[in-house]
Amino acid sequence: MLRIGVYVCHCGRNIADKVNIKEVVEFAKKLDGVVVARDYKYMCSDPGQDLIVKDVKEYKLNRVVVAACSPNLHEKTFRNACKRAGLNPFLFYMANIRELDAWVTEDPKKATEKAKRFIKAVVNRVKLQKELEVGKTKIKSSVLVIGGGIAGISAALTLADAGVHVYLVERQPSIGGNMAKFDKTFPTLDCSACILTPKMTSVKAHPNITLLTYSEVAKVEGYVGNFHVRVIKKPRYVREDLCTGCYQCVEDCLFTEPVFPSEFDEGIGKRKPVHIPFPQAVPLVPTIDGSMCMWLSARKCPKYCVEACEPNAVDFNMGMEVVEFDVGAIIVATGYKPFDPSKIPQYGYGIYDNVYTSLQVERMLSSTGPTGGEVLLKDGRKPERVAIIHCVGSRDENYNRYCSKVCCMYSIKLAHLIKERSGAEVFNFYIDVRAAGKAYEEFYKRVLSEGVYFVRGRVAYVTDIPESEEEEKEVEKGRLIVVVEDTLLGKVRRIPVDMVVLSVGLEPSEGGEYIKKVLKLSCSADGWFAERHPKLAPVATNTEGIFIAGCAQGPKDIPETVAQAQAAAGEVLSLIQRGEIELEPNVAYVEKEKCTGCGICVPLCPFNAISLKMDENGKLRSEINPALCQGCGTCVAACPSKAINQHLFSREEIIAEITALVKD
Amino acid sequence: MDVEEMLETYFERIGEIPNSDRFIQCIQCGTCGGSCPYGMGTLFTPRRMILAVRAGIVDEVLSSGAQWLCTSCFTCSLRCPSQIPITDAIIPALRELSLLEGNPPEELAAALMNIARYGNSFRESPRKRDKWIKEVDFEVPLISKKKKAEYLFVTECFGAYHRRCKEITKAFAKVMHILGVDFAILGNEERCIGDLVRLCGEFGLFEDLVEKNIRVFEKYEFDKIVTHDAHAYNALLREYPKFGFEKEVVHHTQFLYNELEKLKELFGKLDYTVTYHDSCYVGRRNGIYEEPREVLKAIPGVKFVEMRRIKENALCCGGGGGGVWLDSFIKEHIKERPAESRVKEAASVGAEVLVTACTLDVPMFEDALKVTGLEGQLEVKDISEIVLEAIES
Amino acid sequence: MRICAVLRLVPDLVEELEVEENEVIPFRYMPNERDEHAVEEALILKEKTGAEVEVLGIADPDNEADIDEGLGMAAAKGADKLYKVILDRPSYKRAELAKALAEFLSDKNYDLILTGIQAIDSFAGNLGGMLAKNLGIPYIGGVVEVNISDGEVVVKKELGGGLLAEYRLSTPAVVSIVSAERPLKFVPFTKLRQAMKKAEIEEVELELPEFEGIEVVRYEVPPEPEITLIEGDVEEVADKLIEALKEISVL
Amino acid sequence: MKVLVFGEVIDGEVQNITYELVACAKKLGEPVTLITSDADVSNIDGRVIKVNAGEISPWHYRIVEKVIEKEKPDVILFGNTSCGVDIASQLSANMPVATSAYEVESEDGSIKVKSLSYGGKVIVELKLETPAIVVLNSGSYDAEEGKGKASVEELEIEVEKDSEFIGYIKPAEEDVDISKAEIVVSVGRGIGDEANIEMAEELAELLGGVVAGSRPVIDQGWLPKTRQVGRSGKTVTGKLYLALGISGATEHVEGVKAKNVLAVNTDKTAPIFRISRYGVVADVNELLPVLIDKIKEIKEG
Repeated sequence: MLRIGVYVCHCGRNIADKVNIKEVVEFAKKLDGVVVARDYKYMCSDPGQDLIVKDVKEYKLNRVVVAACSPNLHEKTFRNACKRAGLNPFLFYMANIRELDAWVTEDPKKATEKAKRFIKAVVNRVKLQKELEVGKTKIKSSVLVIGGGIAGISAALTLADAGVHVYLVERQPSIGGNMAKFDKTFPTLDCSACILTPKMTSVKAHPNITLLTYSEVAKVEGYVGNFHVRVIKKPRYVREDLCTGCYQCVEDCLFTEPVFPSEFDEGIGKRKPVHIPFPQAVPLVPTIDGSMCMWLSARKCPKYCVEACEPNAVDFNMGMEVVEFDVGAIIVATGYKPFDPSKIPQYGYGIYDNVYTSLQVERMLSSTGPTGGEVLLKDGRKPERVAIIHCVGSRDENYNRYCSKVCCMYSIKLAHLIKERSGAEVFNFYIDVRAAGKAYEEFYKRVLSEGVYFVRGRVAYVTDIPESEEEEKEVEKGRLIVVVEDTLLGKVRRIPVDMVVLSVGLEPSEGGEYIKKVLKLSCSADGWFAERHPKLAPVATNTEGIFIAGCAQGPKDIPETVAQAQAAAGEVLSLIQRGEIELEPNVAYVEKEKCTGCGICVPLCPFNAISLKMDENGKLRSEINPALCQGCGTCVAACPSKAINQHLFSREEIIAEITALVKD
Repeated sequence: MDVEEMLETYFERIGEIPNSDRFIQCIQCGTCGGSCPYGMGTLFTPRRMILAVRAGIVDEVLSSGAQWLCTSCFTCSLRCPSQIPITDAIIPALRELSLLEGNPPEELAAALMNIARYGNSFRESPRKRDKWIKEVDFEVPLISKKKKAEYLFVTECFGAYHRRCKEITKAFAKVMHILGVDFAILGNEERCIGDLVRLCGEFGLFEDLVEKNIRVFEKYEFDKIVTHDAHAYNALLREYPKFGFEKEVVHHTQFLYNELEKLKELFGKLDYTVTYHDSCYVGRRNGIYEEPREVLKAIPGVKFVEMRRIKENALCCGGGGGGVWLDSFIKEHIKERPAESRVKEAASVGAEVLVTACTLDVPMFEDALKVTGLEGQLEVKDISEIVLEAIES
Repeated sequence: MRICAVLRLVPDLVEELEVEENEVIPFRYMPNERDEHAVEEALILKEKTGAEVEVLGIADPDNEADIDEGLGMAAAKGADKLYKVILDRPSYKRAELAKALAEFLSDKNYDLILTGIQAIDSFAGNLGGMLAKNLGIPYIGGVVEVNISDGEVVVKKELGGGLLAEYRLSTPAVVSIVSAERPLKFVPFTKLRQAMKKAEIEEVELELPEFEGIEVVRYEVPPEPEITLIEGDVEEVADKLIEALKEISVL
Repeated sequence: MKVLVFGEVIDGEVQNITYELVACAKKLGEPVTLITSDADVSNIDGRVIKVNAGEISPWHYRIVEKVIEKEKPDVILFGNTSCGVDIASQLSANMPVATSAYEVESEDGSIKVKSLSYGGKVIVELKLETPAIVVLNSGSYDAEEGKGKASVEELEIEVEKDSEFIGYIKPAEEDVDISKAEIVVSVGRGIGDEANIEMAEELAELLGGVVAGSRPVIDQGWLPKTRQVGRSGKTVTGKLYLALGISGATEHVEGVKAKNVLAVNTDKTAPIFRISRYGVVADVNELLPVLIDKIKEIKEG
């Protein structure tokens, strides 16, 4: 005998303004199997929940339907209420009459009718629901952190300090990420290296951290609490365990001068095939670039480096190395890459010598950079006039529609530093100055008072084609002309400058793109990793046990990155501390007798939860690992022999729901 | 009209043009104003036009005349970070208001009236549209006689009537003739395709032209349209489908590129240094950048040099958007015509021939040669003329 | 104040004219440009004084339909009333038209009648003055600006070489316009079509009286002037050039 | 045949057209010239009737009517001018008339007139019964032949006035309207440089015309914008368009509607020659000084 209770929520006025609650309740009362129907202003509130608990006991309800908001918000709440009342929480279901109805339906009459339909549908399906049990699994206490920038470093150190073992994997030869390239940081003008280097060395020295640089996460299997990770270490041809970081191999290289563009110096500095990207690198071990090394690429070198190395660390026999381990949780901190401004041809990057990206200028400003901290033009002169163009590749539907958030502040910082180092007049071209952060506005004011010009207008183009005699003289001096509509002046201006700095925006890093595929994580339309909830679960992802930190989630500055990294570490700790976790029971399962072993479902599963296994009769059958299954339903829909079904979303339940929706 | 009515008319019009809802997303960055070849000459850059319309002072924009400065070069639209259809919607709709007020610049008004009356802006008899075919030494087939052809060659008004542009028409027709292409022209049944009419905000006339042209097109059997007129190409490609016309449209640069293997066998040697001007509605608007370059580079003996402002960044000739009919109006607002800056640029990179692919370009640039005194040093030719020369050399 | 503007049709010279000895056959007709200026000036006066403007479109059975667009244009620009006057036969003799029109207008009580100073096909008289004479009211032609105050009309008349003269006339009067004070107002296509659809046109049939004493003997096409090339050394060329200037009576 | 000429006086000056009319009248028969304003009329050839009725006004047609009654002419000649047409058109309401005439002959007691009509595309030959009015285009007859010694009769004729002359409005000096000029000397890019404009101006003065230019010249700022001929400038319609160093782009030619086009260009194939009556193949800058000297000689001699 089914005894169903229906509870209609007003959600304050959110639902009640559009849906005639009274009418809906009366309607619900008349539905087959319904013994009680009620409404309440806030069903999710304590008194609302109590109402359900009381009714379950009093009316001996064996099914509960709540018509309110999206289950994403309050399914848990009401399941718990059912549990308190002694009812298996999976005998409950929600009808969403807020997001799917009241908020999107103009006509109150139609909204009311829609609400009735939804409730009828859910009542119909709840009848078929069965009691389900929640499974549990143990959590491994080690953690994988992907990405060795400031986010990864911060997360790793926080976890390691708490006694958790961390595997920190970094693609590049050294950790440090983009922050290591900066000279100073806004708004305090702290020396970037000074604050980052101690953290980097701590990572290296920490007993709880296994540092894997020049490495890629190749494969991750398993599920929350039980991930199995495979990492590939690329050969750097110098053994980390033996190398002392003496630089002798670099000095003695066949290439007596650095001739290859340095990645770390954003192409403006040069390096040798054997190189340490920067003096503070961690590990301080050279890497030999196989494509440039005359021995590795052509076997044409007397191998001076091998000769030079006293500890015999140079080892050309090194190959790929696979490292495997298990972790309970993963933090993705793959960071960002700067926007490539050559996509915007009118700014002249790659066409004119003295058009640079902001990161290139950061390298110039760095005392360990290619110019030793001087801002110089291509021909070695000091610039007298410099333009800094904001929002390059940001806030632009043609490239990236989002604001990259940090460019305003770093552009202001660069303006200050350029002026300080070169004495040049600096023009900042901006659309809006976004200086929202602690002490940011003050910093903006300070730089303004230093005499940096701010022109409100997005630069239209940079050219060396003069339009007047005066301009001709400027161009002869090697200057470029920045053309902008000064929107405050209401006038198009042509401003000659020696150097143009493009404040490029931030884009998801290539490593991030790669990890996205390895971990099957979802991303926003812009390519950044999607958090589970923008406000309430900002470091969690939709995959249990995987967290995100730093710019992998979206553009951020250093303080925010560090805060988020530490928050992610906190979440991980909270997970690990539990020791075990409950698993959602809405997983798919195979009805063995129907499965033909066709295998269609196997590659479709986004979570690698399905495998083909030989059964006792020697037939191939699909098998779903309930711990891996996230209940997405892809396999259920795809199975040609209808052998896969899903708890809480069985075919019967769904058909019952749809039937009630479409049939009068 | 009072301002209220103007605003209503304005929004109604832009509402009909795709993506105009982005109008309200303008972040006032000024990219448009800076990008505009006439941005220095006006207070009302597109940005300020949008701002003024939003503020309800559309009348002030109109009385400034700024709406007539647009050459529809499409640079602002391409660069606009909010992707606002400035060239296709914001400006033409403002121009429409001026037209409704009855006081567009005189030259333009005359051109529009001529098009309405004679189907061409030249105040020439529609019955003389095919006169050029009597000036060539081969037969140019009329579709009314042939009934069926692979290509319908649309000559458009400049190509049919303008003394200089007619030479381009003849050259291209001859190239097709030599290649043995199955083509025909509409002759006197052709009338203005109307892209400039649309860009000038005379939407009613444009629609009338479109309907009449489609009716003529439907009379005959042909596979695709080929045209050397960049604006005709644009309108047939982008606007006519909205009225139900869905034939393939090929610009003559694409045609020449597609026939390049055959052409290579015919090419003799030329001894020129040439540069190529990306016409707005071939390049920037419709993305044809490489085809004409490939054709030019394939001609033996031709030395190809690039100017600084190329492809997306190419400078407009100033003829588009009705610029050909607004010359004196525009000249009042600017120091130097873009065409003048352009021919100087071409000369400065050592080109002897400035090659274009839009009929408007040639007269605009040839005029500029006279003004800049570069006559004799630089020649302006359409790509089909160079191709024909290479074949005949 | 009630103003009437006369709008005649003339052959569209953009198109070829077929010229036979006893006949000129136009390919099509269009409104006479000077008359369009008269209509424009009438509408300017409407703006200035709030006068009522009525437009008289004149056609004959050969070109009856061609006047519609001109009348539509006038309506789109704000004319209050439109007449379509259809003459019983085509005639080149303006005196005939002037007589017939005068009769038609005699009881209409217009304060001002505006016509174009002339039509491109007139070789047998100019309408304005004849009309005034027939109506027995003052006339002035060659006018480029009209102002009205207190029942008096003050006009600016063009005398050539940039010289203007001002005259005062009492009303009713006939004024022939050379050009309106401002360029013809542009009427967009849609607006014109709407106006043509909406416009109420009163059709009037007029019988032309006979007027004797003028007769076309023949029409002919002037011989195509052929270019005479002058070449040679500078002295020679200059002499020949002077001869040429003499031939076209410039020297 | 008795011919009454309506002589025009503007601002105290007998207009050139008057002499042309007299020249025509002399060819037809015996001229009588009527002058209705005060002016020195002593060099009009033949009989002159002078009625001082103030500045020329449309109502002067009533004076003409009275004189016709008195003189009974066979033909009354008017100039195809602003004032001439005013009077002729009122008179012609009841009298045969030919307008836009350029040739008048008498034939068997009637008048044979040739008119240029349909925008100059058709010559119309008309036969008028006398008395008839002929409105003659200026430039049709040689003014010099109308000059001579006048025998002046002063008359007083009272007629009704229905309009009142207020005054003349003289054009501002700098505003030469090239579209109204009979003789236009126009310079193009072939003129070389600005200094040569002076020569063109000198020539224009000698010919009694004005200087205009094509777009490149205007753009250089060598001449004001008001002097531009072509689509984006003005249309010239006078007797002579002398194109110096102008190649004749479509946009330019659109503005050239003068009766005679005379082009000077080094390039024999220049399109300007296609609309020219005379094509002079020469370098403008070489030709101009020689030409100017020769014309000066003629004028002085």
